[in-house]
Amino acid sequence: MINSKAASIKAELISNKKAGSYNHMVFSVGELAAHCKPGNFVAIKVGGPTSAMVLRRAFAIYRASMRSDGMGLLELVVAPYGNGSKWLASQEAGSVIDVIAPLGTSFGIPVEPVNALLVGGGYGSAPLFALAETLKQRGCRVDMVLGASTAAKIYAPLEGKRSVNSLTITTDDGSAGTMGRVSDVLSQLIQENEVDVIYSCGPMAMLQAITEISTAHDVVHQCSVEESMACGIGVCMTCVLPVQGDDGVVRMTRTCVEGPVMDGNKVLWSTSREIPDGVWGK
Amino acid sequence: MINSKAASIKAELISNKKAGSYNHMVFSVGELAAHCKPGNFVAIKVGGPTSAMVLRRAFAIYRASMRSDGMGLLELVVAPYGNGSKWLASQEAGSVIDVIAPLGTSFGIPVEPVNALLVGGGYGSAPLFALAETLKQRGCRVDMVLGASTAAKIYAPLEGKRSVNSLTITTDDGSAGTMGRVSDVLSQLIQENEVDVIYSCGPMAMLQAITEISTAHDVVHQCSVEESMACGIGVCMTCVLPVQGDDGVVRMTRTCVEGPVMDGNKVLWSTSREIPDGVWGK
Amino acid sequence: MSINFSTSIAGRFFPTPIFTASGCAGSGKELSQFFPLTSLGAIVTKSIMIKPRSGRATPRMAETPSGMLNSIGLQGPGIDLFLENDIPWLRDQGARIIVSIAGESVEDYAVLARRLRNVPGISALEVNISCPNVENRGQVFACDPTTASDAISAVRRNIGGELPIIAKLSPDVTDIVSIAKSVVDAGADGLALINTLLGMVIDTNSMLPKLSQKTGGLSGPAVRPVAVRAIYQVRAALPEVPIVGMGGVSSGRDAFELVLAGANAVSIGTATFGDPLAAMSITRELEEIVEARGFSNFSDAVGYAHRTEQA
Amino acid sequence: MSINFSTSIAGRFFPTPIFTASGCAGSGKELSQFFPLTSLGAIVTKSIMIKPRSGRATPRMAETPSGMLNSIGLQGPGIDLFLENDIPWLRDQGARIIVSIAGESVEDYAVLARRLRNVPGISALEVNISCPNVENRGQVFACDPTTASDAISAVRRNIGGELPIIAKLSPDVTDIVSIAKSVVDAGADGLALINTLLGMVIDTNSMLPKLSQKTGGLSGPAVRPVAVRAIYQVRAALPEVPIVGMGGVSSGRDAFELVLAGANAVSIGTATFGDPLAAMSITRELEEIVEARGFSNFSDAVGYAHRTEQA
Ligand SMILES: Cc1cc2nc3c(=O)[nH]c(=O)nc-3n(C[C@H](O)[C@H](O)[C@H](O)COP(=O)(O)OP(=O)(O)OC[C@H]3O[C@@H](n4cnc5c(N)ncnc54)[C@H](O)[C@@H]3O)c2cc1C
Ligand SMILES: Cc1cc2nc3c(=O)[nH]c(=O)nc-3n(C[C@H](O)[C@H](O)[C@H](O)COP(=O)(O)OP(=O)(O)OC[C@H]3O[C@@H](n4cnc5c(N)ncnc54)[C@H](O)[C@@H]3O)c2cc1C
Ligand SMILES: Cc1cc2nc3c(=O)[nH]c(=O)nc-3n(C[C@H](O)[C@H](O)[C@H](O)COP(=O)(O)O)c2cc1C
Ligand SMILES: Cc1cc2nc3c(=O)[nH]c(=O)nc-3n(C[C@H](O)[C@H](O)[C@H](O)COP(=O)(O)O)c2cc1C
Ligand code: FES
Ligand code: FES
Repeated sequence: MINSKAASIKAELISNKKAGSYNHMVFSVGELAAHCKPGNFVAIKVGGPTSAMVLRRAFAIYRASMRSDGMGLLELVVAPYGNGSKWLASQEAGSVIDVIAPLGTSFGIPVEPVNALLVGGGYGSAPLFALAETLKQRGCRVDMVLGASTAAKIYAPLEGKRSVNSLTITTDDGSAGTMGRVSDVLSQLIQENEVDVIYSCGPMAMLQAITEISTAHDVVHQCSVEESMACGIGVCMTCVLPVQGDDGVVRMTRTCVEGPVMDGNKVLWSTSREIPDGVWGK
Repeated sequence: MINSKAASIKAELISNKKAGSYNHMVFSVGELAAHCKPGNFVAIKVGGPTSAMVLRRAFAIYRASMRSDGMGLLELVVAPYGNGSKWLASQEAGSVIDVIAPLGTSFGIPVEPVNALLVGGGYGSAPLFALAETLKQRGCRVDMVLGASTAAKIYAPLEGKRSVNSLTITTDDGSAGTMGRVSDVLSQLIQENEVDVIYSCGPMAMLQAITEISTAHDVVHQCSVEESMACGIGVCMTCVLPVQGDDGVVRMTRTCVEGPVMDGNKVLWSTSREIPDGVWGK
Repeated sequence: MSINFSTSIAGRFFPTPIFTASGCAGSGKELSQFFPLTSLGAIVTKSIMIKPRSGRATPRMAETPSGMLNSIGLQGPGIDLFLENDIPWLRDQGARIIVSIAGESVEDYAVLARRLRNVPGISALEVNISCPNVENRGQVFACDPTTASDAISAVRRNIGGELPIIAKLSPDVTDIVSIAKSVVDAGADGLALINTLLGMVIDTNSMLPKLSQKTGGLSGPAVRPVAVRAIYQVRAALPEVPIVGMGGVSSGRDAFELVLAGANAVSIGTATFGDPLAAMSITRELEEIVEARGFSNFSDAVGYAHRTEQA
Repeated sequence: MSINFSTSIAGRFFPTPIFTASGCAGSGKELSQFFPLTSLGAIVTKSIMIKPRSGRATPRMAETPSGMLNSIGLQGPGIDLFLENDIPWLRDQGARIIVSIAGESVEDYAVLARRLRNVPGISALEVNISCPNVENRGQVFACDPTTASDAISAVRRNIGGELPIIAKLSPDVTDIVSIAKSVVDAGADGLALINTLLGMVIDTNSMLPKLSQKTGGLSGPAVRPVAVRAIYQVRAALPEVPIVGMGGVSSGRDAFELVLAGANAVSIGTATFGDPLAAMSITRELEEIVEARGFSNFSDAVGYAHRTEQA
């Protein structure tokens, strides 16, 4: 079933600031903020009343908080990429935006303190900072790896960095941190920090690479996947991935309701644009 | 051929104010303002970059002027009606709007002073005020009749009223001026003021009614027609009316290039949604 | 408001004329979080096949100007689990249920009809014949009058006398009226118009078709003029046959356009993806418009745009 | 830029692959005020008939989501005045000219072909067969393989060996590939895809069809997925036949999508109504994209989205 707290609201945009290649956007969402958990996402209507864009856009929740004055805030990190995200990033404070939140699953929080490694690619770092805070509160060790093609695409705000034990950065072009990909540095970090669980968010190819490493090291891997979504609420079946269920059967599974946070080791990653053999109903 | 001065420009919206049921909108258009004549219209792109509206909207030029500081101003009177005009009317000063101007024919100005009667329906009064000024400068007597369904839909700014010898107002509901239609008061005004030429702009049914009266009184009738236009520049053939040419032949004639100002007595008015008999090529 | 807003399709009564479109509301569970399913005229369930089905590989969708392409490929649990889980749940909600079925052979349609004939609580069967016929070179049933009527006859013969059959047609044909006539002759009690149009999007970065299956079905406001035309043509040719209209409806105005063309009810598809509450706001707006235009019975507005021809 | 941006259609050379679409640029006079016609690959003139034609009554158009409907009804001066006025003027401009013709009978097409066969300065003939055939209950030529090929054969027999024939097809058919094959067999040297889709808009105030003719042709970005699909299917089936693609192109990206699907040239229709300079900006953007994707010859990009099948 869909996130039981999900509701459709009009949210006022409170602030919209450039941060490297991204826009950091803050919305006033009232009580809803209290129900948002790290890993949840929102679905936003884009383009205004006469827009040619008929579908919402999904954005991971960067942070959600209830202020002491009772105002509920929802924060997103938006990469202005195509028509929808560019429209959103061009909105000014005071605009009223149509938001459905919170949606989807959230990161599982261990009851006992563990050693966690958080891995983000591009704007995929967004949901990891709120997660890091929660994990720290539970007494976990939190190390973080962020990767992107280039320095401006690393989203790592100051206050966010404070809540992690270590931050490793990789860029494809070497403009910040180590030159290379996040997967290049993972094995070493897992061993050094005796990692129990990996939390990840980023492009699918990155999640697949992380899964290979996590499996090799026998580490739990919770990843937030990003399949393109038409509805975000579980009615259209566009956002599916082959995922193994508790009964061992692999089904094409909706990532908007049974994700975006999923057990990486249960996903049948594939780049072939074909349904893998053995999937239920193939 | 299309208006030889027509050009496609980005114009800054300088001001946008409510005036009764309408918005009075001022654009900075540079040199182009010098080429705009009473009766010309402009074609405006509506809805922004991701709009589902693919066609421009036509608006009669209310006023165009070159300021002493060299700034060229273009003024429109916009009725917020459907998606396009509502979008335009909702734009704020500072917005940059895509405008093609000037387009179409203009009102013919007599070389000798004559007695002119200007008749406007709804926002159809817009182009008549600049025309009134020009006619006054040429020494004409200028009487004006404005009609609308209700008082708020009469557009008659103070400075505009100053340039006419008399102003008669009619409203369907009697909320301002005489209760009734402009056509009810025309015959009397034509006789009283010894009118030589009628200039009109408004709904097609009004123009048809005026034509009947002008024909009966043997008065010249220049009207600005409003057929729905897809291109505004003469390439699509959507905006046609059956009009008699100088050779006596009635052709389906493009009102965007051979209009919007046309000789009302040459138009075959019809409400039948059929091509009238005798039209060339029927 | 005081107008009679109910409609009937082949003798079945629906308190409002707004339905969900098959494949755009699942089996109702998710939408029930946003509104009670009883406020819909009916829920039309996602087309169900005999066996469980994985559907197509992703990417399965692409947004297009004022529309979208999909190639879900009829993912679903198969008729057994559907009857076990979805129908009882929907009955518990008190929802009016129209079950959509899809097959790959004429026999599939016959089997599905037999499985459904004695299931209580169903208002009608919608027969999705926009499916490739594996016995006929993958040609879509709905694209040929003979194969279309074969599928409908199979349902007719196996469904018994009770349940009305609504045949859902594809607009991707040269002459939709001839298909409509053939399925009505084969026993369809009503028609659903229109399914999606065949389209394709090419990703200009990868320079390959965006969907894994290359082509997909086009839906959304972009196709509304095609839906209105199809409904108008079929209503003119078959004035007595009830029509469930759909295609690009996202407002009460849009729904009213399909009603004027001849739709006795209107299904909401793609609009639900943009707004989970779309069916509710459309219901409200449509009722307002119908009343504002002076109709005291919704059914008097059905096909009203044809009145000049009748005069 | 240094890429080879030229294209050829049935042996005729065009310096750029962007054309105007028939009926969306008149005979070029108006657009020449915005840019020199020589910067177009070619101007495709409004379909001309034998006699002068008034076209349909207004309203002739309605805007739709991301598109528009038109029912101009082929208003035009007839072939005599066209040859007297438009062709010489276009020749004087140095424009490359593709003349579009339309008829109401097979004989009409034959007559038009004879009138054009010896006219100098024309690059090709585009044969618009999306017209009602008065000899066959008004059925549109392009909707049936036989009538479509009859019209094209008539042109082929009467045009002589010189002028390439481009047959323009309607997407309103069950199987566009079979129509394409039949007109190529009948002598078409190239294909133009797609003409408009049949649609309708109902005015919810008057509660009557918005267009005086009720139905009209749907064009604009809304139909682009249908155009891409049609071009892709026909290119796959007839890899050697040149295609002039059109349907909803309003940017270089859009044009590139049609090229990847298989278009050797791309015509710009409805986009010109929104922006008289559309053909120019699209030309510029397309050249940039083709170069950015690493092609040194435009023609290498044509049909590039088919490469997986070929591998
Ligand atoms: C669960 C989920 C969470 C998401 N969270 C975020 C988020 O926190 N921040 C955010 O900016 N976006 C996020 N997205 C992506 C977002 O939903 C949109 O896809 C994105 O904004 C592009 O939409 P558009 O309209 O601008 O582009 P469109 O024209 O719709 O293009 C979308 C296409 O571009 C690809 N794409 C999207 N973004 C990029 C990019 N930055 N670089 C390269 N390719 C890209 C997509 O895979 C897709 O194929 C998320 C998506 C999902 C499903
Ligand atoms: C030559 C010309 C000059 C024009 N000058 C002006 C002008 O100075 N000011 C102005 O506001 N508009 C003017 N218009 C009308 C304008 O072009 C648009 O049609 C109008 O703004 C509606 O566009 P829309 O997108 O809002 O509505 P759409 O959704 O496109 O609806 C348009 C439809 O509504 C009808 N309609 C348009 N306006 C009204 C109205 N106010 N009341 C009732 N029905 C209406 C039209 O006939 C048409 O059928 C002019 C049109 C032409 C052709
Ligand atoms: C994602 C998606 C899935 C669909 N699945 C089905 C289906 O299973 N069976 C069916 O008959 N129609 C299906 N359709 C078609 C819709 O029911 C409807 O006919 C079509 O989308 C046009 O309506 P719309 O424009 O309101 O979406 C589907 C459409 C979409 C967009
Ligand atoms: C107003 C209008 C008039 C048209 N007239 C013709 C015509 O005379 N002959 C023809 O072959 N196609 C005609 N078309 C179809 C276009 O040439 C083109 O095939 C179609 O509009 C799809 O392209 P687009 O989406 O870029 O407009 C016309 C289209 C429009 C919008
Ligand atoms: S996005 Fe619609 S089911 Fe997941
Ligand atoms: S509006 Fe296109 S020709 Fe007049």
